[in-house]
Amino acid sequence: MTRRERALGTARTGQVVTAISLLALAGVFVRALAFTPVDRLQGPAQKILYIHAPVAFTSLMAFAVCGVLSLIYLAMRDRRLDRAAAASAEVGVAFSVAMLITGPIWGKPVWGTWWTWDARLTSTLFIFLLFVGYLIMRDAVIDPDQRARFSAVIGIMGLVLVPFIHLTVYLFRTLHPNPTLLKPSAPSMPGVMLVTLLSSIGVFLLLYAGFVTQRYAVAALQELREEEMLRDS
Amino acid sequence: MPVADYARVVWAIIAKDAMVEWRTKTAFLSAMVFAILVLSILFFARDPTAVSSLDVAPGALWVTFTFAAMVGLNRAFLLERENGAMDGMLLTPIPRTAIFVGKMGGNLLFVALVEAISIPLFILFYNVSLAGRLPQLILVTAMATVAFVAVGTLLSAMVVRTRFAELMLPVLLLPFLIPPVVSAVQVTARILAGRPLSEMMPWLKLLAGFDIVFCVLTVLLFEATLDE
Amino acid sequence: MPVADYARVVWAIIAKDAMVEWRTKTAFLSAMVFAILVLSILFFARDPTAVSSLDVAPGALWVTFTFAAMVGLNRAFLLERENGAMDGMLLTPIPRTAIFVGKMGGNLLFVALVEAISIPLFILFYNVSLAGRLPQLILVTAMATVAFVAVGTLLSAMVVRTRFAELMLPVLLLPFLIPPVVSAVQVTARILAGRPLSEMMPWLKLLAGFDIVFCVLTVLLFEATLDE
Amino acid sequence: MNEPLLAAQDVSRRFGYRQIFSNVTLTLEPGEVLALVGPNGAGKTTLLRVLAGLLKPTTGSVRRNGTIGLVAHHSMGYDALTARENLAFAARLWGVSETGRIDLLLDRLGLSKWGEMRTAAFSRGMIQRLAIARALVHDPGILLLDEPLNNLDEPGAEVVLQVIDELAERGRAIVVVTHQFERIAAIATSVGYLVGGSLEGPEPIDGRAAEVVSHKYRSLLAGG
Amino acid sequence: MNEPLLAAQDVSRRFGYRQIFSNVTLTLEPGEVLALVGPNGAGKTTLLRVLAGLLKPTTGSVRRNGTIGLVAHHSMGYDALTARENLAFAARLWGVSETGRIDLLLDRLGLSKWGEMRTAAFSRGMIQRLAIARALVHDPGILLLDEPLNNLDEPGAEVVLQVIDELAERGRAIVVVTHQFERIAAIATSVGYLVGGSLEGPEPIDGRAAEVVSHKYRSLLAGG
Ligand code: HEM
Ligand SMILES: Nc1ncnc2c1ncn2[C@@H]1O[C@H](COP(=O)(O)OP(=O)(O)OP(=O)(O)O)[C@@H](O)[C@H]1O
Ligand SMILES: Nc1ncnc2c1ncn2[C@@H]1O[C@H](COP(=O)(O)OP(=O)(O)OP(=O)(O)O)[C@@H](O)[C@H]1O
Ligand SMILES: [Mg+2]
Ligand SMILES: [Mg+2]
Repeated sequence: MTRRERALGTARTGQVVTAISLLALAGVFVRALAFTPVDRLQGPAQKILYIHAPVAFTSLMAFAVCGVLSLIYLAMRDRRLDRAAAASAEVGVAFSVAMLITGPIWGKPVWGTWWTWDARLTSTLFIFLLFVGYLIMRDAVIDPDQRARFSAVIGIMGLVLVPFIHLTVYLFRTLHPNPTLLKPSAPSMPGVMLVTLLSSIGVFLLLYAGFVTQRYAVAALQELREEEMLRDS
Repeated sequence: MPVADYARVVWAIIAKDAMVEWRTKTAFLSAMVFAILVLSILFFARDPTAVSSLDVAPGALWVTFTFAAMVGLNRAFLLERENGAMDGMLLTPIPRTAIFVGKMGGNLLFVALVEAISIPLFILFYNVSLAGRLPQLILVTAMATVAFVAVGTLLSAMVVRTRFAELMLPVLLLPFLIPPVVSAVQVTARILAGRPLSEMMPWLKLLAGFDIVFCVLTVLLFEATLDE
Repeated sequence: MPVADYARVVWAIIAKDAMVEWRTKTAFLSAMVFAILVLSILFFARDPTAVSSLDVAPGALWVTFTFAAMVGLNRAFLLERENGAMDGMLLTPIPRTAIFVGKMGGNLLFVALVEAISIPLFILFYNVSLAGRLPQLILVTAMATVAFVAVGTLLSAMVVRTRFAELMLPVLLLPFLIPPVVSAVQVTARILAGRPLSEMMPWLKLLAGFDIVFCVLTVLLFEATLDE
Repeated sequence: MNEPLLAAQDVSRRFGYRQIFSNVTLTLEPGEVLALVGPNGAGKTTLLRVLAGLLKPTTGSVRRNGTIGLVAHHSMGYDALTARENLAFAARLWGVSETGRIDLLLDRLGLSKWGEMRTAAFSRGMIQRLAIARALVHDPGILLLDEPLNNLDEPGAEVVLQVIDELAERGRAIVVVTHQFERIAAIATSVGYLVGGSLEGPEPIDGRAAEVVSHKYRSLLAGG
Repeated sequence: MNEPLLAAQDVSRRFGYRQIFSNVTLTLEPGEVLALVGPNGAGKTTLLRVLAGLLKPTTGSVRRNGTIGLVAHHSMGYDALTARENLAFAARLWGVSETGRIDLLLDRLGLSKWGEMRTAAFSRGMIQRLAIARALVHDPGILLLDEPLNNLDEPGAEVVLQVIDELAERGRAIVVVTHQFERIAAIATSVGYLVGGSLEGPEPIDGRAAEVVSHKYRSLLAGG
């Protein structure tokens, strides 16, 4: 199998995974809107949770994946790792945008303000900006090897920075709900809602996988095409 | 390489940077002007009937330091790029980390000088009294400065090689400034208010942790920015 | 030189600067990230128990603008110095003032871009409500920006040409930056506090006078900075 | 047509308190190619910049009856722009209509296949070629070349010599600074020696060989 | 002594997706002076940087048995420092004891009277002389020269040729990139042609004249 065929195969896998997860997403939406009770305190606005929380969780995970892949890249110097790290960062940034849009939409009715400098909001904002910086940097470096090295350095530094930002802004804590899911005691949420939320998270993780696979394949194909152009000239 | 030789090389780089800066004085004067400008903008920006100058003082001080450092960092690596001078260093048998430590030392010197001049100006402008608490202020300043100079030196080493990228240094560096600058502001506010040391401890611990982690990390990562 | 030709040349210079900037493909994004970061550093650089965010808002806005302008100005003339590109312009028969106006136009564009992005973010982050007073804010921003970009462009042009002026730039620049920036801060604070126009008039008059005098003066003086 | 294209009268230039040269007088007639020689640090570049109008002479005056094209030690280009964009910018400043001319120049200087590449990635010789193209963009009346053969390979140097010949034939005036004596006889119609702060000549060199120029130059050096 | 000073094995280098050269193999024996020729943009500077260790080869390997001295297209100096300070800085990084050596080099390269001047005010030729002095400060085992005669006047070029001879005699190895064929026979013991992305040679040139090199080069150009 040629590299081109393999890349095309990867792209197709990505498309299939994406298609499946989009279907599942529709299912989750139906369940969220029609078969999950309306929150007593917040009213229908609370429905945003089923997008907002999964999208937020997935994007943070995407950045973590990018950081870890960067670390491995520096050790092994395999171009594929760089490609995967970049794909993860890009999808993470896209999901972050979704988080940063759904959050304020939710915040306005519930908190009465679009934005507040609470610890979790702020730290996510900075992490988001850090990875926007990562993508800007990638754009500004022409040589692929140099780009990979520089990106890896920023990815690793970002990974290390996250806990520090978290600690820092925690002292400004205010409104945002504390984790209801990932905490030492049992989840504090009605069972029906919890199931909807968990399945939504599952679906978004699948969507993430689909996007990253496709993005990775596109990068591989681009590289191939440029190499072919090189050989022709 | 024996420690004495290592130190000698680091010192040679610092001395060279200091000499270049001394000859031109541009970066230093720009940083000072910027410091004065920021101190006065923030001084005049407050509504004097609502906010006392003492309350905005810690923020003013740290914003000043942060941006002055940015000016210095940017310049330090531009200098090496101008005639490809970095190549001259890379050809020699000195360890890569010595180059990093040397450049970082030069930057520290630069920022420390700007700070040393800003602090009296700040005391004058904002009419704060520091009786006996100056050592504390110097300590926290030193801790925070080391943190952001370490990260800034590494990032400017990369940014400088992406050409036309002066904006990118702030874009990449600012997220890394949040923990040290916020901690420093918090500690400074408590120092100025005469609070006990115990109230500052969590922040100081955070700062110390940041310093240790990032000093080690940046030295380790520097080499990865070089080998082309 | 006919006005149309003059405008064409000015435009060519602005377009070239914009193209160089655009080549990073990220000028806009960088400007945005930059603004957010500066605004938030200033937000966190205050003691939350003592100062409300609204009180530091005008200062934050103007520190952001000043810093952005400094970065932009610096960059714009470094570009001309790098390969002696300025010589290429000076050899052509275009009037010297057109070069100045072109460079100033490029700088204004850059700073205006950062400002256009910063203002909405500023409103969002600092939770200020500007109902109906946005035009006032834009007006004062424009007035102050023109003032310091004009002076900054002239002075940075001097830096490029003569080695001696390198020393003087920041020192000269400071006294010229303080009046427009401080006026702007004062006006902004009053706009945000919803004060009547009459309270801002003295500052606005100062700004307007400064603009007129210095735009004319810098255009006239530019030629003098060139002939060595 | 008998009006000289460029006339420098008793020109001198100082930097700070250092006198670089004084009492330089020269005229350039249409069709003249003046070779300017002199040791490193003699002031050749400085003189060229004075002739171009980029530096004011400390005393004396320069009259120019044509546009200036200058190839200097630095490229005068923008690294972030492509070769074509750099030329287009120069053309717009000179008020020259662009396309045909730029393609022609790129082709002439062997840059056609590099036209769309940012000059940041150019090799030194490619940068030099671009600088030459840039100086020619407005078909200058007076062409000033500061060591134009630097970094050029054989075919590139050949092109420069041809361009000089053509321009001279079309009544332009050219000044070439060079250290390569063996080329001078082939290029120039006159030679000026800038040694010890003053200009000896210009004097015609038609028919005389490189050795003659080189010999005179050495004797001046020894004398100064 | 029979160990080569430098050995490059199957070296290739890409920038982005452009292959600059591939399968370059060469060794430098003590006393060897290799002239490297090739058209503009062929990759000579890139190859020199790979040999110096400033660029990693994309594939292949380079072994060095000596310190590197490099004269590049850029000066590697600091404009704000004087010539002497620039050399002193280089000497300190190389761990060379300074004073005597620096005076010697300044003198050798005709910079004695400019030693205390900031290099910002240097002429191009003076900068080139300083770059050469800098490359010699630690008496390198392998000297890589990228068009070292650029901007140099006759006496300056003479000094460079002498330096090359002396170093070769003392068992150093030298690579010279140049476009001046007429000099090659006088300088070099072997020549390599970098044309069309691969290296032809190196082959000995003792006794052969410039015309031979030039002729072979032209035929390679036509063939590629
Ligand atoms: C304004 C911007 C907002 C941002 C940037 C933001 C960010 C985040 C982030 C980063 C998470 C963490 C996901 C995880 O760690 O698993 C999260 C989860 C969550 N957010 Fe927001 N949020 C915003 C607004 C809101 C608002 C207005 C509400 C509702 C009052 C809200 C409710 C929640 C809930 C309930 C979770 C799930 C908590 C959990 O189970 O861990 N968020 N959000
Ligand atoms: N950083 C870079 N990025 C991309 N391409 C580059 C880079 N540096 C050089 N190149 C390309 O590599 C090729 C070889 O460049 P190099 O400078 O090695 O040529 P050279 O043989 O030294 O030419 P010259 O005689 O003009 O100095 C050129 O085509 C150039 O465009
Ligand atoms: N900006 C300056 N300030 C002070 N001195 C200068 C400046 N520019 C040039 N000089 C001095 O003027 C003298 C002549 O310099 P110039 O560049 O004209 O020499 P040149 O004849 O072109 O030499 P080369 O052959 O090396 O290029 C030199 O000694 C140099 O030090
Ligand atoms: Mg010269
Ligand atoms: Mg080269």
